[in-house]
Amino acid sequence: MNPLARQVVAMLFNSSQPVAEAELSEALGCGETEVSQAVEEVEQALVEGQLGIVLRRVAGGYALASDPETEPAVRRLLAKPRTPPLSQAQAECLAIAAYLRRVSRPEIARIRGVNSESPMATLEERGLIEECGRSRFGAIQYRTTPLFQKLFGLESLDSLPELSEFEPDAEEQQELREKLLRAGEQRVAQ
Amino acid sequence: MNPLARQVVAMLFNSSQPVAEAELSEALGCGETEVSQAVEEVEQALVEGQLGIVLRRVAGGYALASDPETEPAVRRLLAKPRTPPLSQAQAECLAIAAYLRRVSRPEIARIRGVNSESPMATLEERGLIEECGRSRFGAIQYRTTPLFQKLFGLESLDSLPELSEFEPDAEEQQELREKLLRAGEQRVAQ
Amino acid sequence: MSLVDHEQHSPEPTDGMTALGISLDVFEGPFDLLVTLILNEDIDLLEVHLAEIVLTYVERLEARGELDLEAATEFLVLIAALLELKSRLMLPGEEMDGLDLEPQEAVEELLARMLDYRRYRSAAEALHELLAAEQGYRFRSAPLPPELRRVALDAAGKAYEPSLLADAIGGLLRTPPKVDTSHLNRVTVSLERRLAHVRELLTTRRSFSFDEAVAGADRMTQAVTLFALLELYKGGELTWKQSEPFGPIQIQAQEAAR
Repeated sequence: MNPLARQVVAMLFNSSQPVAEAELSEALGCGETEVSQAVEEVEQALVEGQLGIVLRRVAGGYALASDPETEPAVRRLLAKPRTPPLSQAQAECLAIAAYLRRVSRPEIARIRGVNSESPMATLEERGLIEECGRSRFGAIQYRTTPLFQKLFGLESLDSLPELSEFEPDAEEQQELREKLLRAGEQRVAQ
Repeated sequence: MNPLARQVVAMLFNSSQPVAEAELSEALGCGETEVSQAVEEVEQALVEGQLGIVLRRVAGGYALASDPETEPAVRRLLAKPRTPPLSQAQAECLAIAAYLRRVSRPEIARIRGVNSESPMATLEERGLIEECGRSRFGAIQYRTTPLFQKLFGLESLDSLPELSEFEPDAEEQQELREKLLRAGEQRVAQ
Repeated sequence: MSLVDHEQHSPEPTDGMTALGISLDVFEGPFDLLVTLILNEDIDLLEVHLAEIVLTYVERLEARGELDLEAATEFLVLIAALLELKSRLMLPGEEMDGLDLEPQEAVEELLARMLDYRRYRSAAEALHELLAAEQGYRFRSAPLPPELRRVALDAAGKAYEPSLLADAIGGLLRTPPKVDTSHLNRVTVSLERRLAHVRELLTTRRSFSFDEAVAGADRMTQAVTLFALLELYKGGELTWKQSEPFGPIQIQAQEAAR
């Protein structure tokens, strides 16, 4: 690998965020063409099945990552399969996503009456919810994941506990959604 | 690189701490001999001036680090030095803690002849020393941390140069002795 | 001499002996420098009043009301070293016999301490060099990729009770009861009770003064009583008059309205 490529590897190695080509070019003090060539050289050297590390082109630039084939070993060494107790906020967000099947952040905020960015981010990071397209208003929608079902011991979302205890009529998701939104608005109005 | 070596690279890449050979061996599910061979293969592939990343033996394990030749470019990208420098007082406290293995603040004060609360607090804050119980007189004892070994490139505390290497030479000692005696005589003469 | 260790890179000292603030302004630095300076007569230890340092320290300790054992020990170690040094310097050679220390021995002991410090000072220099040489090796510090921070799907087992979801959604479906704020501002005076009290007076006494109505009551009760009187005045149940500002208020039942 030539010196420019080595420097690219080192820069990506030390950066926890993807690095844009322009940033590489500025730090190296050379033109974009040379950087592109260097990146290409790195990409060829760090191809899957070669060194255990690969070059990824991601939004925002380039990043190094471990080769997917090594994941089981890395997981055995480092992954701490933690399932810490859910906070009230997390449980509420998760319940809304599970019972309504799909929900956007603004809807969750309206139902809960508070901004719910932080519990949603945690749930997403723990792999309990995931994005699933956009609503007709353009808001990102979320749904629960297969991992969620496993961690709650559910065969499907239909095996969620009945809500009859709380709301005998709310069988349909649409109806439930409206009730939740009404209750949320009343709470905020108080 | 063979699969075992690739997995070693990936594990070290993802680990924020140096990884001991036994840990590698356990995660890979193979014997120490095979791990040693794999590590050696990694070390040869990641020799300085090759890929921009090198293998380091530090703090009782292995870690990946960027090649020093790439440091100027990395520093331009990240805009900060790796470790802020130590003050003289901090370095002295750190040396005493490293050579004595465990030491209390009063002991350090006795050796340095000055109060050492402030440099010790800074070293602790920077994660270079940590508390390790109390002496039999009840004073809190401190020792250096694995981070200290990592940042100073030490495989273990035994890789520090022998303290006897820092023995002032005979001439210097004699000079000091004479100076002390002379001063004593001056006092007596007064 | 200053017992304060002036650290350029460290945060403000917050506790312990660094707060002692003795400033003799003649010395600041490590042990062998102190010894050397004293022996070279750059600082005259005989002019350094150690007793004053001790007194200042004890006073400070008293003012603080608590003993930081660690800092106290550090102080004792240092003051003891200074006392020892000073006593040796003050005693002429012949009188050293009393201390069972030959001048030669005293010199050797001081020398040993100086050499000890010098070894660590050199070791510190070596550490500086070591660190400088290592500056080029940067270690990666990035969080684990998300897929490694969560449980693998195949390895996942049941960890949570589904009922916690039902409870959460159930809670959201209910409009919570009105928030009870009584603990925030405990109202101990009730207007109704004061109204009843005034009406009672109106019935039994027909006429009474405000002071009588609030005899022995606190300010809050007085205010609420005034409010009750206003309420009854508005309803035509009473009339009242005050002949001069801040003078007594006389209350009279209003026959017609009753």
